[in-house]
Amino acid sequence: MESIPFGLAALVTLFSALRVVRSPNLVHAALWLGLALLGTAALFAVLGASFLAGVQVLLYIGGVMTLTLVGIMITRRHDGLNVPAESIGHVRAGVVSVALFAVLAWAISATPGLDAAPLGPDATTQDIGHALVGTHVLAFEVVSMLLLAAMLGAIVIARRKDPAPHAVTHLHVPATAVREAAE
Amino acid sequence: MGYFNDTAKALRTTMVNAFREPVTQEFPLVIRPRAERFRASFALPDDEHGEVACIGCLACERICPSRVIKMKSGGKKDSPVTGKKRAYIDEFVLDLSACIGCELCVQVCNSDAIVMVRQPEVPAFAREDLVLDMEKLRANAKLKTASWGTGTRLQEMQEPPKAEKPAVAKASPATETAPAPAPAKETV
Amino acid sequence: MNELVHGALYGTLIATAILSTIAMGIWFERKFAGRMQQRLGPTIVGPAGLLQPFADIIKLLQKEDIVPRDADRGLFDLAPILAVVCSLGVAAVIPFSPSIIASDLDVGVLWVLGIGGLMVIPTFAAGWGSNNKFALLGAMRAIAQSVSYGVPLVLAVLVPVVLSGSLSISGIVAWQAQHHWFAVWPIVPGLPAFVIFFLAMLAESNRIPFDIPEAESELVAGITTEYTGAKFTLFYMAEYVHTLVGSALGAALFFGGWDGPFAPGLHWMVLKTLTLFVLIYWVRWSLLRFRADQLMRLCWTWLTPIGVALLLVSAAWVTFGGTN
Amino acid sequence: MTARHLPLVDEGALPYEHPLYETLLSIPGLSVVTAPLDALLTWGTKNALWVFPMATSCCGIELMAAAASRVDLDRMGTIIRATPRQGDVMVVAGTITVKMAPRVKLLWDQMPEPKWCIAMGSCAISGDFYRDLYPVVPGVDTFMPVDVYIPGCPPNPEALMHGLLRLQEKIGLRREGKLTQAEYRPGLLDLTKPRVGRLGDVTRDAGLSDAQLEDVSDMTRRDLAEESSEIVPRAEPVREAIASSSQEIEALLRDDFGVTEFPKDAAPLVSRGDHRRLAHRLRALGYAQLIYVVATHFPAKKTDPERFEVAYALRSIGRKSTVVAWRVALAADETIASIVGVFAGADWQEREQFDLVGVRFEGHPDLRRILLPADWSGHPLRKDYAADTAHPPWR
Repeated sequence: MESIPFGLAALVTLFSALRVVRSPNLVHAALWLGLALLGTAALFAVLGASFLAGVQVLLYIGGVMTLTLVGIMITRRHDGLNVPAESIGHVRAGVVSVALFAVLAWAISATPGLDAAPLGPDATTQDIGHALVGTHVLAFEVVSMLLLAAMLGAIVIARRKDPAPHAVTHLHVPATAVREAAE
Repeated sequence: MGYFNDTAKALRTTMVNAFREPVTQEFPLVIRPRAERFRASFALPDDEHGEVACIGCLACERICPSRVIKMKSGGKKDSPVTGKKRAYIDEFVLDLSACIGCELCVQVCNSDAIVMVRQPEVPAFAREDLVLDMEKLRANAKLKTASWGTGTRLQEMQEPPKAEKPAVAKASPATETAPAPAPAKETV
Repeated sequence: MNELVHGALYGTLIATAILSTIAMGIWFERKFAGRMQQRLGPTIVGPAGLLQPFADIIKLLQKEDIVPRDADRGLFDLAPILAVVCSLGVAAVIPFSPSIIASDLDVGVLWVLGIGGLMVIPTFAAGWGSNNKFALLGAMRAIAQSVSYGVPLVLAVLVPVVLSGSLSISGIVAWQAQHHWFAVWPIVPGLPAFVIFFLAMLAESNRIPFDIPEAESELVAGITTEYTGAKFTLFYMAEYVHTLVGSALGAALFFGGWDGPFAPGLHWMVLKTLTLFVLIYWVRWSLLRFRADQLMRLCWTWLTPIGVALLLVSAAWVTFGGTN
Repeated sequence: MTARHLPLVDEGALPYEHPLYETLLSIPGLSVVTAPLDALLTWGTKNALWVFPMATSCCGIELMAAAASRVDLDRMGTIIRATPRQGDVMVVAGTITVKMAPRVKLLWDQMPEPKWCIAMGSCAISGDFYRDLYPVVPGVDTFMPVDVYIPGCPPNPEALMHGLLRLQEKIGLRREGKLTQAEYRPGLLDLTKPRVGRLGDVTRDAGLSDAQLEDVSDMTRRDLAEESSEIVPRAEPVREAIASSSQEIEALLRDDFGVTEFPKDAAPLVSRGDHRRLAHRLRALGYAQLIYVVATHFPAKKTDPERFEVAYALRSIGRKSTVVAWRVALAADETIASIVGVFAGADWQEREQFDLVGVRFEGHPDLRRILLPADWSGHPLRKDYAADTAHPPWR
């Protein structure tokens, strides 16, 4: 009974993930990515991790998606957004994907405690909170420092002055005009 | 800080307005009072004998800047009412669709035979409906209120003061001291 | 299974109630705007113009459906539906009384923020899919705007979360019913947080003074420039639904939701929601539009730091000051 | 009586040939259901007429006033939408010129059905007293259907509301299948009839086909596409120089430019070769603002051949602003040096003079027509230009 919503969500996620890769239109790809992320959130919700689902929607769709769209809007010409979707190395990519899948599957199946009873659906939020600032506080802080460093780095890169600043072009006067005016 | 003050002021203004009496006049039910000289359409009034006053002198047709007036003179006939000989018109057409309401036709009419009326024509479904023929113009004279301006009034109003010119020219102030009365403005 | 039936029943009821309220909301707005400009507003269609929104909708549904030749057909058609879905979706977790709630999610606040944040996607899809420069400019502005107002919105909403210690909206309301409304006490993080929330919500539902994506005097009709008839109706409705649901959210998070003396909870919730709704329209017909950069400056240099400070204050309140 | 002026869309005569419709019609008693439904739909259509304003001149002000508090179009559910996609009624308020007309038609075509048009004021109805002028369209009904004509110059806000009420009346009449047009009375309209037939006329001039209108818009579109990418260098702002007195200017003109005559009632004549140099010199002296470039055509007389004169005026900006002006005389086939390189503001002004008078400016970066459509023949401000020179499709 529970596997039907799960399967549906998984199908939607897979299909839209495929469209993200195959879509020739960058904007379409971005929007399909949104659906794929939403599908992931639905998977979380189906599995009872409603906090993760909420965070997924909030951060990935609300934040990452929006930033992706901003990126597309401010960097691309808007009249022709088509990019070639054909990948150059199907075979190599396929091999890498299969290998990755194998490794992940092995790692998951080898994890001990898979047979344990699932966590109750209630109180996940509080548990996560306690886990984050209690048990795993060190890891949490390390990740925070990493993110802080990344953010600082991004700011430094973004604010770096261009070595050759552009002249104010609209006031530019050709030398001949000046000479003519002075005569 | 200024922005907050202005925001508060704007909010107060609109809220105060919301409880004021609206200034709207509900048009089809209430007609806003029209000014005395408001003019929207035309009429061909009758003279004192009940005949159409226009004698077909073509003055209005000639002065019209948009050339919207066309008339056909009917020649001189004996009047059936007074028995005297006078000129008549056969046809008088005024195309309201290109009229600019400048009132020049009224102003040049010496017999006050064309006046403007204060009630507008009904917006038409076809351009032809805006062409006023004699029938419609005479009906307008009966149904609608004439505007203040008639040919004689407008001419009188715009004439230069009569007494002063001869007084200056003759240079004999003794004979004509009394200045002419100012042109009558409001006689209605 | 029982929960599912409950959710479906109440969800349908709430959606119907909201949709019929916005019909009256449109009428009310036009009357109210008229009075604020010393006009009468609709008077001719129906008694006191009450039937005006219905005439509008009947007319709009009869209009020809035009899709521009070079438009992105899929996105163009999808956008208005998504807009309505997203704006109605927020209502799912708002408690209208202790029992009237479509789905009492444990993480209701996250749901509200997430679905509310999704509103940018239909806006973008409409703007980009129309293949119209005004619509595209509107979409770009909408995205830039959503990046700016999102942060203060989240910070403001976190204040009641921290104060009540619950992520579920009905939990927050229940906490307020036992203690104080957050807009009243503790007043320092509560009331300023409500102001920030209100401003961010105006920006999220594209209402004046932050209707930058629609800016009629600059962008013709913004993202809806190319929309006709039925699809425009959906956008038009989504806008009002969003405003109404936002008001309900504000009432629930900061004004104690269904809490109130003498009358049953639903009455209080409706009263509070409609008060905020009227407030939004009062602001809409009184103020001028911000420029995009002014909005961004406001959000980043004022609302975000203040929001962070308020969050710290409320954390300190919980830690040191006790709960009442 | 010939039915010359047909209703533009006679809905009663439209063939509904869809089989579903036929089947439905054969169901007895269906009209009991459909009639109230139809009435409801008509009611909705009538009571939510959103206006798409096509306001080009003074009537537009009255249109705005009609939406304001005193008359308040919102009372009858009329609001003003800026996009044609959401308008039901296009209110054409103002003179429509030949260059504007294709745009008006384009916007009209962009409006979704069902749609209506109101011609507000004499200019929209008939072209008013400009209707014989070369650039004016003699009534918008020459190229698009008009449902209601509101006379007046301009009609007051109440008249506009009256027009909208009449439109409601017309919508109702059409639904009931009644004829809404006046009885045609031949001869009445010959008075101000434009020289081409109108869209609703059976006898409509073939010259006014949609294809031709399309051509005109295509032409202007192409015109835009060809816009020159060349950037005119902007001249350097001269701040230090102080404008000279008129004696100094006179001395300058006399000594450096060989001007001998300084007429009392006109600007001095400068030779064609010196003219650009003079502009430079004056700019360096502080005359930084170009006031006008005006060309005049003098037709051939018995004694004089045909010639042109181009007049320029500059102003020095500052507290003691002074003006200096000069003229350049040209023979019929001569060109004049453009001063766009000296004053960027001369760009459009020179284009306008080229467009209307036909003087060619040598060295202008983009000498095209600016006010008239690209396919216009002749230069209308020439004294020998015939006012009724043919311009398709209106004349």
